[in-house]
Amino acid sequence: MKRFKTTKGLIGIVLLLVILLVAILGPMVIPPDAATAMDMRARRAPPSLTHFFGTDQLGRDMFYRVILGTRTSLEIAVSAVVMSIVLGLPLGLISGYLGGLIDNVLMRLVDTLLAFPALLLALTISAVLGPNIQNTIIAIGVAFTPYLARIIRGEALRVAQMPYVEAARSSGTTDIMIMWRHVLPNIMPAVIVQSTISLAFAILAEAGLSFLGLGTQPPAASWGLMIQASRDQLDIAPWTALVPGMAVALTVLGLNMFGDVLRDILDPRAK
Amino acid sequence: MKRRDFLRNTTAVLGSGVFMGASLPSALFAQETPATGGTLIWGHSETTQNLDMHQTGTASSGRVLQNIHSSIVTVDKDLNVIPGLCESFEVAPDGLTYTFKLRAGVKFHNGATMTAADVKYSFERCKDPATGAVNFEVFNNVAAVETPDDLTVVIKMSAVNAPFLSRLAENGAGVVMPVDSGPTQGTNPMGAGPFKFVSYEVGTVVKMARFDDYWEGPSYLDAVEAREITEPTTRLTGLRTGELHMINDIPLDRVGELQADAGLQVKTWFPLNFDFINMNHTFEPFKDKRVRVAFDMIIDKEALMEGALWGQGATTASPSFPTSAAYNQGLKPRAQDIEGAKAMLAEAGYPEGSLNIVFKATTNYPYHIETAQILVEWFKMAGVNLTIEQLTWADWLSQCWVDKDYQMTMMNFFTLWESDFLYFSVWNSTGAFNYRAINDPIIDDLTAKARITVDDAERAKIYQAVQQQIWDEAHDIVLWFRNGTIGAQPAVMGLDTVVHPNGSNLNFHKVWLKA
Amino acid sequence: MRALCGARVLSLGVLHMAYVLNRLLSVILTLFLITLVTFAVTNILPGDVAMMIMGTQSNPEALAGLRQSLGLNDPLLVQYGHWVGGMVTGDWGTSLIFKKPIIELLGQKALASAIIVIMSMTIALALAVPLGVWAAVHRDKWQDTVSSSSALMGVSLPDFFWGILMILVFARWLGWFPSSGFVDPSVDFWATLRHAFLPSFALGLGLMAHLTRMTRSTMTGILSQEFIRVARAKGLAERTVIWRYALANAIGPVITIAGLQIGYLFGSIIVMESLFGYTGMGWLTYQALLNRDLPLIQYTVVFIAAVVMLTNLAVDLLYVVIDPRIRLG
Amino acid sequence: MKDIVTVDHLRVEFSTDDGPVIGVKDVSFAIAPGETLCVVGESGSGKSVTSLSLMRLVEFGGGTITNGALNFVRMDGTTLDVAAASPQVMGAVRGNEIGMIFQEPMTALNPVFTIERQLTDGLMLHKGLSQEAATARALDLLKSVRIPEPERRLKQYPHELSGGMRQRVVIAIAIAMACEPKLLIADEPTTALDVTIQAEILALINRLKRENGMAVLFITHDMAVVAQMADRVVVMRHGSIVETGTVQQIFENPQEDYTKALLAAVPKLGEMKGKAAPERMRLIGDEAARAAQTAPKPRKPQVLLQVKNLTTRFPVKGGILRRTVAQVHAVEDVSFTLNVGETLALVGESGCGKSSCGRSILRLIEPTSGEVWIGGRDIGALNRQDLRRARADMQMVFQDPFASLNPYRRLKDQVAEPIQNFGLASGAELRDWVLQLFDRVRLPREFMNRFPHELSGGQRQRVAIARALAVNPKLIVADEAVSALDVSVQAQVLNLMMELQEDLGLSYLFISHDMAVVERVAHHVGVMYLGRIVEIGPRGSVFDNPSHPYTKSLLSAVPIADPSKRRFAEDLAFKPISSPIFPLDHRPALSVYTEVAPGHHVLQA
Repeated sequence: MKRFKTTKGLIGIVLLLVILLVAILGPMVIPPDAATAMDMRARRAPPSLTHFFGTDQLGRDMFYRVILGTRTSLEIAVSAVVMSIVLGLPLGLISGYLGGLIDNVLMRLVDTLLAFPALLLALTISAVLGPNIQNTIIAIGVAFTPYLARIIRGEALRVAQMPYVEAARSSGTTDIMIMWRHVLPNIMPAVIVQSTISLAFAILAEAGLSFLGLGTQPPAASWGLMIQASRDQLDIAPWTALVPGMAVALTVLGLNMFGDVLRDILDPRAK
Repeated sequence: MKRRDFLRNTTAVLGSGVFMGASLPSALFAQETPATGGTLIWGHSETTQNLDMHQTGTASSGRVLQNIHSSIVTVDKDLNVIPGLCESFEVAPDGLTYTFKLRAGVKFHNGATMTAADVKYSFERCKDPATGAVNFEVFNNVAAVETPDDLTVVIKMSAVNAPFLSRLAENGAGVVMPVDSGPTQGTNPMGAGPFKFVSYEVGTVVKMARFDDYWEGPSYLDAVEAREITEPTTRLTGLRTGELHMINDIPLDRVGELQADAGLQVKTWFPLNFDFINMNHTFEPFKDKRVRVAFDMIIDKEALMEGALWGQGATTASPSFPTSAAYNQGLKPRAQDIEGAKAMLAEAGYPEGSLNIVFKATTNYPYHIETAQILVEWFKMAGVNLTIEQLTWADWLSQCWVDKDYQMTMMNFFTLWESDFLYFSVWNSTGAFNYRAINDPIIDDLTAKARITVDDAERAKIYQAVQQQIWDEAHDIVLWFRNGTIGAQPAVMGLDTVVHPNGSNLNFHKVWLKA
Repeated sequence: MRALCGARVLSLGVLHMAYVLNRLLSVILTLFLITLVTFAVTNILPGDVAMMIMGTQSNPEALAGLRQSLGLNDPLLVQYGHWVGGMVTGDWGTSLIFKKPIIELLGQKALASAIIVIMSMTIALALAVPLGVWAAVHRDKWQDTVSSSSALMGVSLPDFFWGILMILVFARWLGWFPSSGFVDPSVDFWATLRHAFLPSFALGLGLMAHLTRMTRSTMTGILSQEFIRVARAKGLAERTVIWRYALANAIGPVITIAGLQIGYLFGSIIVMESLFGYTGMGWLTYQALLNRDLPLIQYTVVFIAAVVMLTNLAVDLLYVVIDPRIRLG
Repeated sequence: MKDIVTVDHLRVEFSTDDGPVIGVKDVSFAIAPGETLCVVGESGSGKSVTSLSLMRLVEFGGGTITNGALNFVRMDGTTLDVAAASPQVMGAVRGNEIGMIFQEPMTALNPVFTIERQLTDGLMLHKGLSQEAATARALDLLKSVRIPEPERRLKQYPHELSGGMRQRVVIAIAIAMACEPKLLIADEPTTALDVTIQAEILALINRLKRENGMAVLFITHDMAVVAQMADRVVVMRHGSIVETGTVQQIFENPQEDYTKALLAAVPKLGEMKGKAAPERMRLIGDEAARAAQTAPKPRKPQVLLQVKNLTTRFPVKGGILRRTVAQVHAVEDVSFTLNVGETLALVGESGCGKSSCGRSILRLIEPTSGEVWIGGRDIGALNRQDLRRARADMQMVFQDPFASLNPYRRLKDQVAEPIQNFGLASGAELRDWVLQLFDRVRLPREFMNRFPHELSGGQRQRVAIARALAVNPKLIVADEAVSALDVSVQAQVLNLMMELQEDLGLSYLFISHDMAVVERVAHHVGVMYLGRIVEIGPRGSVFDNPSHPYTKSLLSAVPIADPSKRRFAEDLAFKPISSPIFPLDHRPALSVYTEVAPGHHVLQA
């Protein structure tokens, strides 16, 4: 079983490494123009030797676009998830560990955010702050925060009742130190798992947002934007969806497999 | 390398612009006797909103309501104003009095017979700011609507308003509603049109049924169901599976594909609208004519049309209705000359790489986004860095249209054949739609002069001069007329009659379904 | 803490009524917060409905007139007061773009959405539960990977991808289902279901991943419990042990997650409803937002929030029915 | 008589991440009808795997029987090799001819099915009974396991039953199929139960065996239970059999060192009779340590901890506004004193309030009223800051050595934490301090950099003790500190605690349910029942002369690790413990005591 798990983890790590390499090296190896260069003779050309992954509606090479889009997509997704962690972690931790009135107030706030449509949030951010990548990250990050806060609160609540927390308290550890030393490390596995899932959602969220004008601005490439652009041509040029779709799928798969391994790495018990 | 290929090839591939053309089956049976009966299921591309003809500014609602209402005057194929609900009209030589003789025995859907009182009611309702009518300014100079008898309407103007009649023939302003029907028009529209309103399920379907007492004779169809399907792929699928008889607005990139399908009819026509690229004249670089002209020179309009519209349009340098007298035949789009543009920009003080322009495009028109993306490539070659910002329709309207907070953008307008409305409101420095803040004394003079010029030929000349001035100064970069498109099952007959001469409205009065 | 457990069992009856009321109170409090936030946010949004109605025909003069007639010029506090007051008294006003009473619009659209929400959730559960159980039974084996990977596929591609795929495959190529539209169930219930199926199926695929995961992890936990060994020691067939004994315990947490997903679902139906010309709450909210129809935005947002929170409450109560350990006394 | 089960060279392997691990190496034994065979061993000895193999349930845990035969004589007289039987045949055997009881009554029943359903589904499956017949049979079964109000129980769900009743239901399920199941396997059936309930269940198993003539395979780690139940005993260790024999042979004349060590580590209730002071356990191989034990220095009694009228109640919330509608009287008017260098044991069954009492003293939970004086300070009156500082004087050791250490921190950091909290040392000084603590609790120094999971339960408990010792406390509250440990490890930890007490003059508040252990370690004993101390006094006095009825029943229920003193032949029924929840206006009577002997107080009824 372990061998199986290790192989799985290895596949995950390899996948992620390849994706990371593509994100980092892609823009160095491939001229940035390659993603936007158009060829009107070859609009929606199916995959071929000249265009490995075919072309889109403007005759742009999908292979170059998907590779040069990697970095943008990952940057957006990772930043948004990091932002949601930065916001959601303290919220959930404090709420779950301290409980009582603070918990009640914070959770009502989280409920409000949860019930508040992400669409309205995105539209407002786009309209008030303007459509660009930073604001896209804010929109996704803020939208994800309540979910994360909820999950972290649940975990913190569970950990706060563990005897080692009681032991720490009885040996005079302050609440802040208990949260830092005891609660935080023990909720990290849940945070990691949630983050890997959130990353996938964040990549796709960008696709949805570019529908509203937020997200990567064309003609720059990102997976989300490419997926969104495939919407009207799925029946005649399925590769326009499948190419970025597979990129997302592989990333998600890699993250998932890696997530399990990462949990094991972080968990001293599994060493 | 690729870019050069792109340029060469798009020009090579270009065909000639498509005028009105219906690809076959229907033409073969055009002589058949129309059959009565059947319900036409129309896949409508947009959502119908408020059903009050006066309050409706959106094309989607207008497209439907066109079948429910009749207008006092309308236009023929050549865009001449002709009588509608009136038998005749007369304009006093001083241009201050209009007299309409109404048709006798015109029935409204509620069974009432139209009288002058209904006309008076409708016009005054539209004029009243409290109604919130979109076209209320058509009646700006109207001092009084008088009804000497049941079939005569006399309109007194406080000042000459040459375009008044044409404006009445346009969307909405000239429709006649029964007295006191105003409050219910929004939910239960009623007029004297060929179809009666049956029901509207918001966002899903508008149902209309034949009005047997229609003054031009009853329609062939028993009923029309306008199903609202905004997603292009879904609409296409509905047509292909036979769930829909007809769809409007075939995505431009799919027209060729459908035309190739022998089992379907495709009808394209132009102009549906014209598009132009706007430069904000308060933005420092665009104050310099050389920059504007250089920008015009960067763009290859034919290639752009092929790229963004998939060839479904025709380039133009004039926004006038192509068959109208005012259309300046002498104007041609500036040819692409990137080196020349570079030189001109350098001369204006903007050497390569020094101009960074934000191009705001609205997601409401996907082909605007495509246009912008193609522009980015050319502008890059000319050393101008163009960045796209996508805006929702609401944001575009508030940022570009109202607040004039943009550098460069593009927009389309339904091609208005009434020149005064077009040139005065869009290019006169005091024009209501001058969102580029253009301030050109020559245009101001010309457009003012046209208003008081009675002779039609003379007026047309003035407007041609306006077009010349717009082109010379490159106030805006006029791109093209875009095609309108309809796709239909072979059984749908009389498709030629569907499109209103103004290019945007659909009327099903003479459409029929072959068994 | 251990002592408290005893207390719980004893006074369950009291606790439960109180629990329900307490939850209701917090729902109302949250709704109030949402009205505030929504009102504030909608008023920050630039642009207004008058502009949207006029479009490129709008000019300052015309806009002013239309705004007047739409009552957009009242002070904000007055508008908020009107709104909340109207909400409570049932006078929800009229949509500015559709000119229809909001209450009527919401009624129609909520019904349409309810159908696909329920249907998609049913489909998602019908797919996710067996898949998750299968994965749990073969934990850490290839079956587990296949299960989680296929569930992940559902979230790796956006909803509209699955929607369009459904349209192409089942409507265009196979012709089994209509490609679009909504039929009122009072007219033809069978047609309602046929029209709702494809969008529901596409939505279900998106929901599946999380549910599969949840089923797997819950089942994994339950399969290691002593009572499963007891069931096996009784000689029950493995089939019975897993699908009856274990699943009966796993279904509660899975349904709780399903309940939480309702909120997420109300986000995804926006795309799916437009795609299938199946106009429900998602579509209505989207139209309201795009057209800056503030009264409609405010009511749709609060309505959806209320539905989401009440659904979660209902799920919690359902849990009580499923799990006798927390049954009403 | 012919043996009903013959286990022949059983070997079980588990495939794990690190390759195959041997669960059972080589085990052979036989059970005759009507005989109770006890398999005894510490955790990891393979005793449970052996029992699961007999049911072929071991496969569901990833195990495989790789060698040996498990011959079982079926009802029709044929012999079946369980190791080679098909799943279908096993389905017919399991539950039908072999019944099994498991350790955890709380989790052994499916929480979402009624008792009736769980009893009848097997009956309907194996016997083809109709629903009515099965229900009738189920009712008979519940009666035969002596559950009160059996009709009502059928319609109830497991959570509505107490632990003891649940275990009776599990036994009913195990014996459901026939009046005489051929074999009953009981895998640690009473480990999780309170002592009085354990006594009842043991008596029940004895009666059923006697009445039905079935064979019982009894798996346990508890030598006292073995002494009470077994006809014959198999001692297992590391997957192999160490020694087999009749119960008398094993207890009176053990042959193997391991068996001797095991027996030595078990405290026998009553063996401390007449001894004034606590005494360390006799550990084989630890004779030197034992010899080193100096005679306890007579101390001048000096009060360290004084508890006066301590009361702790938990609110039961209800109503819309979450008002308190009732109260759990967890600790009710408890008073006692604890002297420097002495151990006071609080004993009682689960829910009696002994843990809450310990926590209330440390103010880990806030007491409702009462005073707690330590070294002249009223703990109850301290503010947050002072309380934090005062906690240096009083530390706690928890029951679960797995849960009381943070899995994500290195041991040295966990031990150092209290020292850092009070700013007592840092840098090299801190390191030395921690080093000394590791030496003190006899843990190798290289363990400092390890994580908790790398240690065994006993080692972890030593770390917990080191952590408690870190700030030189005067009082240690040990809450079931040795309950989760194997018996030999338990003895070692107990010895360590006693050694520390002698060396450092520590006082222990020793909270435990195990009367035999308490008898060994305590100077004074307080018996708790429903939140009150019902009897308190010097250990000898309380054990020799239990005066409160509850103390008496408690002591009578303790199994004694001596086969000559069997106590559970007849059905037993102790008075069930009532609820500690009272309405808000309930005014409990004050605790009034009668002194029956010097320092020996008994609660007046």
